Parts: sequence; C-alpha cells; structure tokens
Amino acid sequence: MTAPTPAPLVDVRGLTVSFGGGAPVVSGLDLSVAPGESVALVGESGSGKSVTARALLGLADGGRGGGRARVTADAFRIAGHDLRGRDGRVAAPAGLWRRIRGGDVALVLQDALTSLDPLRPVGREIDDALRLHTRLSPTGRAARVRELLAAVGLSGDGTDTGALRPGALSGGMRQRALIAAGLSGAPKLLIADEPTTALDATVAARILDLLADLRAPADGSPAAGMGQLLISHDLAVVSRVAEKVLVMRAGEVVESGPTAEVLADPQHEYTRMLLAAVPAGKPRGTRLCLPGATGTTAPPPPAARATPPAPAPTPATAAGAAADPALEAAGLVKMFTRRDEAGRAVAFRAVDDVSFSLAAGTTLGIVGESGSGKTTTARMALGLTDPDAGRVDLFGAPFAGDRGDGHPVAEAARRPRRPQLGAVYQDPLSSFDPRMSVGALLADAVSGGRTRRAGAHRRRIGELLDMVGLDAGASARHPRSLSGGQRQRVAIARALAPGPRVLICDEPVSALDVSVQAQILDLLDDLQRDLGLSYLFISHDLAVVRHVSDQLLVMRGGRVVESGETEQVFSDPQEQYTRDLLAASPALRAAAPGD
Amino acid sequence: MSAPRTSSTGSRAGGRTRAAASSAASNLPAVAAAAVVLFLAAAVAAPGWLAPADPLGIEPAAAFSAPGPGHLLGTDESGRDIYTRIVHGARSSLTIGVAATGVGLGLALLLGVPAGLTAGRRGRRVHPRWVDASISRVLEVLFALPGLLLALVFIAFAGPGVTTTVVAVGLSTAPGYARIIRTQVLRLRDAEMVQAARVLGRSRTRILLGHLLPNALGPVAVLATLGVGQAVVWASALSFLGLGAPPPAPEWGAMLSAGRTYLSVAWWMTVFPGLAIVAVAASATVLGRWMQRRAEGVSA
Amino acid sequence: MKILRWLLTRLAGGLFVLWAVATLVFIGIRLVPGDPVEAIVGGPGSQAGPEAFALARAEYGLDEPLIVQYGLMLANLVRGDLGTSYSLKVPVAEAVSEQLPGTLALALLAWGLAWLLALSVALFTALATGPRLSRVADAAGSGLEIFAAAVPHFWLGSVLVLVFATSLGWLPPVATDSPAGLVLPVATLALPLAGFLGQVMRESLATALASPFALAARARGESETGVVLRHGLRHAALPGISLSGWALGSLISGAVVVEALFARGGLGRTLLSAVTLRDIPLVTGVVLVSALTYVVVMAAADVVERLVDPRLGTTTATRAAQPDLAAGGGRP
Amino acid sequence: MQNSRWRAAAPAAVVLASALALSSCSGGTTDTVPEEPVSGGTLVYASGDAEPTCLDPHVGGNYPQALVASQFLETLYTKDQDGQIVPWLASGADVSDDGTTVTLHLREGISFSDGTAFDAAAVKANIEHVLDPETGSSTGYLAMQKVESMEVIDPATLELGLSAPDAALFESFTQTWNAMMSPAGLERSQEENCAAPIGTGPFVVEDWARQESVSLTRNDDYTVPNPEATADPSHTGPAYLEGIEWRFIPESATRYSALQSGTVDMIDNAQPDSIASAEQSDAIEHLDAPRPGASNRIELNSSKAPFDDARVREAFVRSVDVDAAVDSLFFGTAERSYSPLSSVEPMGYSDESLFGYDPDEAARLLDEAGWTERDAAGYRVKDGERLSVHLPISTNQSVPAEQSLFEQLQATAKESGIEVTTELLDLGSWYGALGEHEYDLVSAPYTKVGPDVLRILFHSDSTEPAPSGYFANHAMVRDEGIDAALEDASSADDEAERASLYADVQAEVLEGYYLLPLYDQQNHFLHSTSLRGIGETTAVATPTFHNAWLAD
Repeated sequence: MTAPTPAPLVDVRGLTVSFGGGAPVVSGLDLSVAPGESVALVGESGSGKSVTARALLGLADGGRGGGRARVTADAFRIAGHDLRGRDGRVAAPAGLWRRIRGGDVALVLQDALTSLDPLRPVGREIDDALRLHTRLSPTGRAARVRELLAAVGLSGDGTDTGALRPGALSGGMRQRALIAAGLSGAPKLLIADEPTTALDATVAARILDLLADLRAPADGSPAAGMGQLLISHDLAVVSRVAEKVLVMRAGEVVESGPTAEVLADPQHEYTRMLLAAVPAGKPRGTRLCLPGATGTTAPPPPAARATPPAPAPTPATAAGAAADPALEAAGLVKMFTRRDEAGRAVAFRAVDDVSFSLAAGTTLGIVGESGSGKTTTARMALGLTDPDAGRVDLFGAPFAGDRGDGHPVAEAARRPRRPQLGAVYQDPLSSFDPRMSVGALLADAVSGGRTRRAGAHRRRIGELLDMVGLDAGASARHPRSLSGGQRQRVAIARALAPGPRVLICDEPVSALDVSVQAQILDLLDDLQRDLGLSYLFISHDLAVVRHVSDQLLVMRGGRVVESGETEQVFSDPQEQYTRDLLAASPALRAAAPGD
Repeated sequence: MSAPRTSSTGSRAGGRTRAAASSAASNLPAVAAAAVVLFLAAAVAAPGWLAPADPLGIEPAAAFSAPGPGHLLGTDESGRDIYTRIVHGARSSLTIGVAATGVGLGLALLLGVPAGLTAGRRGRRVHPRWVDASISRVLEVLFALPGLLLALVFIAFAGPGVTTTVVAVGLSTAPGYARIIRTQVLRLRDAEMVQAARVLGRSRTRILLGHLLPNALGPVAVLATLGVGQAVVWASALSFLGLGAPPPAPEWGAMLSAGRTYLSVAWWMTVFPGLAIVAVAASATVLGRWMQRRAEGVSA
Repeated sequence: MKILRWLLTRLAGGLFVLWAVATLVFIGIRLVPGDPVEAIVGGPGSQAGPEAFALARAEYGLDEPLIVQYGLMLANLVRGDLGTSYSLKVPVAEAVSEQLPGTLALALLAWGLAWLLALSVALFTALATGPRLSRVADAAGSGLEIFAAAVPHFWLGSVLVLVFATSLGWLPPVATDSPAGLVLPVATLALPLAGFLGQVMRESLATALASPFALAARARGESETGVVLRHGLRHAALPGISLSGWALGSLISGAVVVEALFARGGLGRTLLSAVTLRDIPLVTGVVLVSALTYVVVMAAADVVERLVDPRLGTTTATRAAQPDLAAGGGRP
Repeated sequence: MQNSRWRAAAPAAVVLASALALSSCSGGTTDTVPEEPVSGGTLVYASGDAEPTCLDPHVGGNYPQALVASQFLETLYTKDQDGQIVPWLASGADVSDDGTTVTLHLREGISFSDGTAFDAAAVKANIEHVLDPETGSSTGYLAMQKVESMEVIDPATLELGLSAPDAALFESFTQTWNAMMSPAGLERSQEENCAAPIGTGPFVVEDWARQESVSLTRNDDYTVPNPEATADPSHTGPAYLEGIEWRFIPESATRYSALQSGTVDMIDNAQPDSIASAEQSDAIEHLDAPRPGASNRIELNSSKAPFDDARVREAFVRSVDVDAAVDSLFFGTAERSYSPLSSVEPMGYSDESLFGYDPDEAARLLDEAGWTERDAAGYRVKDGERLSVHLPISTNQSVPAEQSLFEQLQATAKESGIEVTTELLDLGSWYGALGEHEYDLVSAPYTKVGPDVLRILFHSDSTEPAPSGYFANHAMVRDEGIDAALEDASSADDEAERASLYADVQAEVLEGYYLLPLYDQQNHFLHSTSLRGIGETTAVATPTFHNAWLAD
C-alpha cells in the first residue's frame, strides 16, 4: 500500500531467538517498518510476538544479561544501525543499545499497573528519556514533560499529572503516561506491546485513536512520521490501526501483507481459523471453529463434530422468551462502602435497582465495563451475596433476597435447590481447590460433596468429560497441568455435574486466546442446545455477548442503561452510552459481513 | 491476581527464566539441607545407631580432647564425646523446636481462624465483627512483645525448664502464625474456590473443614518449617541464658553454654553445637523456601 | 485532618497496647503460685523475719485487695510511675531510663549496619551481571544470607570473640567506652538481622528488576546501574521498612544475649537479671518500655513507608492486601 | 586483761598461716623485686560475681558486696600478713572476765570520706544499723546478734554489753559485712546509702552505673590505721591508684578474654581452665585466696529418706569419685578437702580416711540398708522405690566447673545404682526448694571468719527455717551433743578448749556422713603483670588495692 521507502526503521531478516539452548521461540522472522508506517504483529499466547518486539531492542532476555537468550539474524538493522555481529548473533556495545533504546526506538508495554514504577511520579518516568537522550536543562526538561503530557491528553483541569504516581491514575491515563514516556526521546519507531489489552473498550478505543494521531501528525505533533509496530493478540484491534500485518504462530510468521488483504482473503489456514474465531459480527448460533481446523489446545468437542454448522436459531430461542422465566431478578440493590479522599467511609450503590428475566433455554447477556456491577449482580443471583433490596426467583420460587415476608432467603433453605443453578468463572483455576485433581473435583461435585474419590463415580465423570470434549484420561490430571481452554472445560463439566438447568457464566472466556474462546463459546452453544440450559452470560466484550445472547442488558455504574433483544439493541441502540460502547468496540473492518 | 484478564505473554517469560536460574543456583543448598534433614531424622529416630556411645558417660581422663580420630568432634570437660552428644541432643533440641512450633500453631489456629472468618469486609450480619477486632488487638499486643522478650516474660512467671521453654517459644511464635492464618482464611474465605463450593451447595462447616482450612494451612506449613529452625534457635538461646533445658542433658544450647566457659581451651565445645543449631536453622530455611516455591508453582 | 485522625488512631492503639501489656503482666503475677514478697525479701543470703515480710508487703502495696492493687498500678502508670524494683530497690522508671540509652544506641547502630550490609549484598548481586558472575553472586549472596539469618546471636558473639578478640587480639572482647568496644556487640546483633533483611530485600529487588517497569526503563535506554538505583532501591527498601517492627523485636531479643555476652549495661541485661530474680516490677517496666518503643517504631515505619510508597496512603484495603512476610514476621 | 589474747597466735594458726591465701605468685614480686611504686592510673577490675543490689554490705550481706565494699569500707579488726586477727580501726579491746562486757578502744584522727569523724558514736550507729530489722542485714546481723547494749564512754571508747560470751566477736569484727560507715551517710535513705556508702577506706564511690560498673576514686585524705598489719608499713598515705573501675562481667570466658586483651587488669572468679592457661602466660599472674568459713561441700539431708539412714549416706559418699572429677575439672587449682572448714581456718579438722571412692563398700552398705533390687535402668530399688536423690543447684552460686563436677558425681553414683537428679534453679527458686525440703543433696557456700560458722551450719536451731524459708543447717543435723559442744565453744575463753570442742563437732559430722567436703571455697584472681603490689586481702579474703600500682 505504502510507497517504497528509502530507509526502513526496522529491517530484520531471519530473526531467530532461543533461550538457554532450547527450541527457538522465534524463528526466521522477517520484518520491516518504514517511517510513518504502522505494522502489526498478531498472534496468540506463546506465538513469540513479544519476544520479537524485545529482541529488536536487545532485550529478549528482559535486559538482565545472563546470556541465556540467543538472538541471531541474517540482517538486523534498527534505525540505521547494523547490529548484526559477524557470527550472525545480534550484538552491540551496551552504549549503542542504550542510545537506540528510548532514543531511536521506544517500547510501550501493556499497562496493568506494572509498566510504570508504582513508587515514582509519572513525570519522572517521562523525564527519563529526556535525561538520557537530550541535552536539555532541568527546566527545559520539565517544560518538555508538560508538553508531552499535553500531547497525550494528560493535562487540563489544573492538576499536575506529572507529579502523581501511577496508583493515582486510571488505567487509560496510565497508558497515556506510558506512551508519553515512550515519546519523550523523540523516537523514530514506537513499538507498542498489547497497548490496550487491560483496558475497557471505550478507553482502549481512545488510546488507539491517540496512537493513530501520533502517526498522522497534526501541526506540532511530537513525532511526525513516526513508524509504529503494534503487538496484539486481537485481530480486531489490528484491523483498526495497522496498514500491514504479520500473523505469527509458534514463533513463525505464517502470513503477512497489507491488513485489508490479509483480512479479506486470508491465505493461511491459521489466519482463517483466527478470523473465524472472532465472534464480532457472527450471528447467534454461528459456529466459530472451522470444521477441521485444529485449535491450539484440544480437539473440538464431539458435539461440534456431530452437529453441522447450524445458522438457524434453536426453537427455544425463537419462542421461549416470553415463557416461564428460569431466573428472574427484581429491583436488586447492593450497597458497598468505600473511603473518600478524607478517609471517611461513604456508602455507594454498587448495584442499583437491577431487574431482569432469563427465559428458560435462552441466554441473557449482561455487558458493561469494569465497575458496572455485573459481577455483584451475578453473585446476588447465585445467592452468594445477600441483596440489600430486591429478590431473585429461580423457577418461580424465591432463591435469594426477599423471600416475600421481608426476610431474606436463608442459605439452609436455598441449599437443596442449588443443584439447579451452576456457575462458570473467568479464572477456572482459582475456582478449583488447588489440592484436588480433575477427577476429585468432579467426584466431589457429582456426589454432593460426599466423596472425592474419582473411582466411585467413574461412569458419570466419564460422561461429563466427554460432554465437554475432554478424554477420560483427564480425570487423573491436575488442573494446573491443563491448558486454559481445558481448564475451562473442566469448570464447565463441574458446573454441569449436579444437573443444573441454569448456568451463570461470569466472563468465562475473557482470559482465553481467541481460538480457544471460540471453542468454549461453541461448546456452551452445543450444551445449551443439547441440555436445554439457560445462561446468564456476563462479559465486558460486546462482540462475545452479541454472539451468545438472545437478550441483552447493558450496565453502567450499577444501573441497567438499556435492555432488550440483542439484535435490536445492537442495531438500534437507544442510549448514548450503548452507542459509545458499540463505537469503541473494535470490529474486523475488512471482514465483517454482518455490518 | 489483580488483572487476570490480560494476555499472559508479557511478564510470565521473565518470571520463568528467573525461576529457572534461581532453581539452578539453589540446587546445592537444597541438597545440603536435605542431607542435614536426613541426618537429623536418623539422629532423632535412632541416635544409638549414629553414635553408639553414652551421651552422659563421663571419662574424666579424656577431658578436653581436641577433635581427632578418637573423638571426631572432641570431648567436653567431663570427657564426654561431643559428636555423641550432638547426635543424641538432636532429639531434645528438635523435640523442643517442633513442640514449640506445634504450641505456636495451635494457639495461632485458635486465634487466626475465627479472626479470619469474622474479619468484616462486606458488613455481613452473620459474622460478629468484634471477634476479629478483639483478636487483632490481642495480636497487636503480642507483637509488641517480640520474640525472646515474650518468652522471657513467660519464664519470669512460670520459672525456667523444658516445658516452660516449649510454651514460651510457642507463645512467642504464635502471633506471627496467627496473622498469617488470619490473612489466609480471609483471602480464601472470599476466594472463587469457596464461592464455587457454596454454589455447589456445600455447608459452611464443610467448606471450612474441607476447603478453607486445608488450603489455609498449606502456606502455614511452609512457615512452620522455617519456624522450627527459629524455635530451635530460640530454645537454645534460652538454654544458653540458663533458662532452658538443664544439664547434663545433651541439649545443644545448654552444651554451647557450657562450652563457652572453656572457649579459650576447647573451642570445639562451643563451635560444633553452634554449627548444629545453624545447620538446623539454615536447612529449615532452605527447605521452607523450597516448599514455598513449590507451593507458588502450584498456585501460579 | 487526615493526619490528625491518623495520629489519634495511632495514639489510641499505642495506649491500648500499653494498657493491655500492663494488665496481662498484672494478671500473670497473680496467677503464678507463690508469694511475690519472697522475691522481694528473698535476695541472696536473705534470712528475713516475718517483720521484713510484712514490711515489704506494705511497702509494695501487696496487702491491698487485688482490684485496689490493679487500680493503684494503673494510676501509677498514668503518672509514669512503674513501681519499685524488687531486686534493685530503686524506682523502675529510673532503672529503665538509665539503661535505655545504651540499648537504643546499640540497637540503632546494629540496625544501621544491618541495613547497610543487606542493601550492599542486594545491590552487589543485582549489579553483578553476566552469565556466570550473576549466578555465582546470587548463590553466594543467598548462601551468606541464609547462614547469617540462621546464626544464633549467642553463638555468633562467642565465635567473633574467639576470632577477633582472643585469637587475633584486634578488638576488645567486652563492651568498652571506646568505639572499638562497640564493634563486636554491634556486629553480633547486626549480622543475623542483615541476613534476614538481605533475603527479603534481595527478593524484592529481584522482583522489581524483573518487573515490566524495569524492562520499560531499560527500553528507555537506562543503564543497569540506573535501573537498580532509580527503581530497584526503593522497592528493595520497602519490605525492610515494613519489617521494622520485626527487626526491633529481633534487636531487643538479641540485646538480651549480646549485652550478657559483652558485659554491656542495658535493657537486655536488666531484663535477664530481672527474669532470673523474678523481679516482676522491673520485668513489667522493661516490657512496657519495649512495647512503647515498638509502638513508636511502628508509627515511624508507617510514616516512612507512606513516604516511600504513597500507594499505602489511599485505602486500608490496599494495606491489608500487602503480603505477610516471612516466618514469625509480619506486622499489625 | 585478756585483750592480748587476740594478738597471741595459736600454734596451729602459725603453721597454717604460711600456707595461706597469700601464697600468690605475685605476692612475692613486691618483695623480691624492689621496684619504686608508680602513682596514678585507674585499675579496671572485672568481677564475675553477681552485681550487688546494694553497695552497703550491712544490707543483706553477701560475698559480692564484700568484694567491692572492701575497697571503700574498713572494719574494726582485720587479719594481718600472718593471718592473725589484729585491730584496724580499733586500737584494741578489753573483755570482762565473764565475757559479757567488751570495751572497744578506737583509733583517733581517722575520719570518713565525708569528713565525719570516726568515733565511738559512729561505731555505735553502725552496730545499731546492722541490728535494725529495717536494714535487712543477715550476715552482719548474725554476727552481732549477741550485742545487747552499747555505751559511748568517750569518743575513743565504746562499751558493748553482750547477752552471752561471744568467742567469735572479734572474728566478726573483721568481716566486711560489719564494716564502718559514716553515721551521716547512714542517716540517708537506704536507697541513697546503697548507691554510695561512705567509709574510711582508700577509695570512695564516685558513681554506680548499674548493670555495668562502679567507679571508685582515690580517697586523698586516707591514712592507714594500722600500717604494721600491711605488707608495706612505710606506705601510710593515700593509695597509688587514682581509681578503680569495678566492672561486672558475669561470663567467665568473656572475663578472661577481657583480661587477656588488656581491657581489664584483674578478674575474680577465675575458672580453672583460665588459671591453667594463665600459668603458661607471662602476662598474667594468679592470686589464690581461699575464703574463710566453711569448705565447699555437699550436704546430705538427713531428715528424710533415703539419707535418714547413715549407711545410705556413707554409701553415697563412697560411690562418687570426687578426686577424679576435681583432677579433670580444676586443672590442679583446687585441693581436695576432707573438713567442714576452710583450710584457712586454724581450727579445721580433717579426716581423709572417711572419703575414699569405694564402690564395693558402697554396694555392701546399700545391700545392708535393703537397697538390693535393681531396676531396668540399673538403679537400686527398695520396696518398689528407686534410690533417687535430688540435687538442686543454684545457678548464681555455683561456677561452671562445679556444675560439671556435680554432673560427674551424678555419673559415678549411677554406677553404684544411685540416681542423682539435678535441677538448675535461680536463687529465689533455689531458696524455695530448700525451704520446702525439696532436696536430698545441696551445696551451699557459707563464708564467715572463724570456726563459729560450725554453729550456724550444724546447730539444731539452724534447722528451723527463717520466715523466708532459709535455714543454714541443710544437713538437718539434730544432735544434742553437737549443740552443747557448739554452745560451749562459742563462750569458751580458752583457745585450746575451743579448738578441741570444734574438732569434736567436726569429727562428729564427718563420721555421721552429713556432708561430703569437696575443696575450699574457690577464690581465684588473675591479674596482668603490670598490676603490682597485689596480694593483700581482707579477713574475708577479698583483695585490697591500697598498695597496688600499675606499671607502665
């Protein structure tokens, strides 16, 4: 797409990285980034994309020396410096590396509070590169820090953001500060490693806009014509920003090319699988796993093999919406206290008058950003937290909260009915007793807690494992030794063990790679169809919720801002907030037939 | 723990390489610690097998023999063999250490579990919050009387002796354990694992006994391992101060205390029992850290 | 406003601790079989008559009903009167305030030395880069620390005396007024603490240096020394600060042994003799002073910790989330 | 006139005097190497004894107090270079024929360091102070308890009325526990007087840093009351030393290394191994000054089983190998004793034949006494009861070598089937255990000048515990014959008669196996060779430093 560039900022061929003599984690990678160009490196966990980014700065081993990382290349030129030694190893004097780092090339890591020193004011972090790479006086540097803060949108309302420590900033502000720290050395190339992963959708969208702005400079922008290398696991993010994309798998680039081309006409099977797995824009009931495509973890469940892709909605979803609700909440309120700046305890409504109705055999999605009250709502529905007001009925009978006479439903009264209601969590591992094997977990669930010996219920455990697409051998293993997708399958199997009719799924796929996410979503779909389950499905990810839900609830600040039929909400949002969410939600621009 | 919702490529690689490096470096200490533990186990189980002589048997003529072929680690003022006494002393020294740790843990459980269960975060009416409040106060008070001081105060009241030493050292280690148990219980109480068990319909008692306590005690077991080493040191400190096990029992601290008198003529009487104490404390540390790393590997 | 609130809470907590300690000790004495008067008149070689008993009983107020005695004790405490020592026959407050400076000086010096040693080893191993060197430095540092932390004061002191005083004759084997006389006692007290602090500091430093923010700093072109000094140091110091209460405990416990070993006057030696003579008022006095010191140190550590780590200022929840450290350690 | 009696030497005393306390290595140096003493310098003395809680030896009255108080307090009488009791602050005395009136003549021109004159009123005030229950004197009180009335005749004469003749009175006057203090000083509160007693001695108390040291400075107005009794009669003025720093270093190993390193100049309670190693050294000298009074011994509680049977007592004594233990533990620094009295006591009586190590004889005696069975552990058993005896040990009063000795006795007794259980106790608990009769064996030191100590140790009156629970007759000897002999000896006015009475008593208790004598109460000092003019001691064997000086 871009015109041939005279001097690429990154010109690397045949980059190979290995640790401690092991198999290479990156092998034979070719990469070039021209000034003003935005290139994306996309891949799932363990594909080697972050290591590649670091290797470009000589930090493959994290910069702690030790020499365990072995980095070789056929060509390795960064910002005009040839850093390839005679033996093919990438090597340079420490001083040269230090000039390149922060000066020619900036690396912006994903936030999660950890990429900024929690003990230093952010201004100092931004100042670092100025101190190291410019000859400005201290006052000059202070002025420059203010300019940079302004450039990333961190000035205004009078507070000196530079004097604050990261703990006092929101996630989005931290990411901006981090970008400012990267820009301060006036780099020719900005490498951003998962810059939006930890952020809420609306915030992430603004960060992406900022990155785009930096590259397409307005007047006085600090980094006109800056090249960008974007690292992400999220194809949707990439499709929004990058001109060129490289798809990585297991240390190798499987496909590369202009973004639009790759998305529109993926050549490699893996790219196709990735694209198919993205739920955005896939109608309810569409299978996300390509038949025959193998995931990175487990084979597709038997149900998936048996059932052809079924675009038609199931009978339940078509007609059951009005029929007797499986789970119904009315006027749920939950108060929490938090401390204000003066240290006083202040009550606030974490959940404020939330009502919903989940029809049997359907899925009700709840979507919202962090702090919107989704999880508290789920906890109240599960009878784990007593609501301060309102009630939850399960199949028409009070299950939690006000049981009708002003008193809350007692746990003892609820306990016999608990088998009807199961739960699946975001992090399956933390919901397992770490001392128990898969078999023990399932035996415990099947027997109602009477035994943990898998032998006692071998047949039923086998059935459950088969149902979630795991083989019977998994019974003897410990969840720790399983992959993320397999763990989530175990969690689902356990939730199914008592024979529930309603499952509450709280961010069940948020921690998973997109291909694994696709498998789990498909599995949930199959189970719903086969077992007639009802789901309360909670997620921050609009695309996922849209894909799985019949009905939708949008939450913000503890309140329901919008609800209704999923497609209706998406196609005709009534509230501004919903529209903002939709706008911020990255979608595959090139391959979104549903749009 | 704070942000499980992130892609995991970033920090994990660094952590893994670091762990690999440190495990390589810590292999030797671990092997040494294991050897010490094996030796001690043998000394406790069958001291006569490792050292057939009588630890109390005197031989005035052989008093103050320097370490050599006849007496590997020399003899003391009454001609008793230091090696024999160290081996036979392992039982009493370690028994005191283990018993003291047991006393400490027992007390800590009594304090820490109720505190952890009632520590109020969500304002539950079911839990009397004052239980945690008062236990926390008690712990604060105990913390203000650190280590040996608490033990000494206890001895001031109860008089010196082995039993007193055990209780005194146990008492002074209890607050540390209690706080950790409290934190563990508090952390696990609201953990997803416990939620999951509740969703599956398990009763409170069942969750407490079946999930909460066993998992809360895991890290405590690690600390207890470290603690046994510390307890041996403290108990021997009390013996050294003349407030612990009475002579001629071959208790290490008491041996050391007796040996100090003859420091200028028989250094081996001081150095070797001391080394035994150091070996126990150091291998307890190495072992405890190894367990900790393993436990972390389990939960990470 | 916030500061005042914090101060008041601290003060109330401190007073509570002191009251509780005094009360515990009071109850303790009464639970112990035997007559406390024996400890008063039962000095060496004593053959006291019944008059002496009655006299002592009246003098120490032991003939009053328990509740009156308790009230009197509290009233006296409020006035700063800790009673009269059974064995020294002088006011406890006087005896203790006479001994406190010596112990404080010893403890502070040892504390400083321990920090210096722990930080030096931590920084040294952090700055020792390169494949082999870093591994060797790491192993050596960790070995030294484990050994140092495992060494009992009483043994270390003996061995140091044996080597540096008896064999080499470089340093006096007992505490003297000259600085040379302080070297061995301070070293004996400091080394085990340094070993322990070193373990937590080095761990914390290693975590900091392996964390993304350190990588980010390197990616900005910071040298390794810069990363260690600008980022690592503060993170290494934090656990050391938060373990201050524990360290104080270790120093006080150690002072008992070290002061006995090096024949140095001080609270530790006073306590030891008070314990052997069952001089309950004196024991109570030393305990109260040590508890008071603990309260003060904890408050100071809290302030310093907040200065270094402003994260702690925000909510109590974040504080509670701080991990408990190490065996027998931790803090309220 | 019988006052001359106290200057006349009993023949036995002359013989023993040469073998006395003062047979120190350094004792001779001043004689053989006539060096000009240098004035100045501060002596650093390290005491291993417990720090006194009161520097006034009237209060309580134990050996640590006497050690330090000997430097600033003086007594009415003392022992001279030959071990003879001679007047010191007193110039002489007359004793009435019935022995109940003693007229003390005092030296004139002596004053206390606060300027108060030393006179009859001062002596009266001191004796009253000792007898006042509020003072809480025990050692001094026991020595003065026969004094019934006092009358100041003139400033230099005091007449004492006694309740009964007291042959031990002048011996008592030599004890530091009955030393003279300024009446003005005694007027102060006990707390103040304890902190800095005011005496007539060559040094005065400057400061007492508790737990650490007592600073003594030279008394510049000092004159020697009786120069004839000293090693250097020509030196009558103030001491050579500017002062003494009297430190407390309870750890014996630390104390010795402090001496080796030159941090201190002199130490007491030198351990046998230190002494042995000092013998090899050119820089350190040894001063051996056994304490007067009782020997160091183990007493057997004859009031209860199993030691109510004399055969069992003898069997125990025969079953333990004291000699081997003393040989190995004391490096030749202690000589075995076979007497209840210290070797410095002229009236001591010994019988070595009674105390040989003889397991066969022990076995025979035990069989005879009915302890014929043996249990699994090898101990003898009678009527299902193990032959087990209990030995509480006071940690404050016994040196490490002695504790090791007890351990060795324990080990040898085991071979004869006697179980000895030991228990280390702090002083308070130890007194408690004695008061409750929870002992079969006990070792309790008792220092007193003169054989009258026998009355305190073996008279049946001493079996009755004082209210504190303490009693001195731990062997629980209750024998009317012994009581009578002790009382006669106490009021006997003839030395030979007294000696024979005391010899009878000693033979009686030795043959009854009420005690197992070990050795003299150990009182070893080590000092650097740069400390000269050392060797003089008081009657209670505490060193004095008037003639001492520090060479460069």
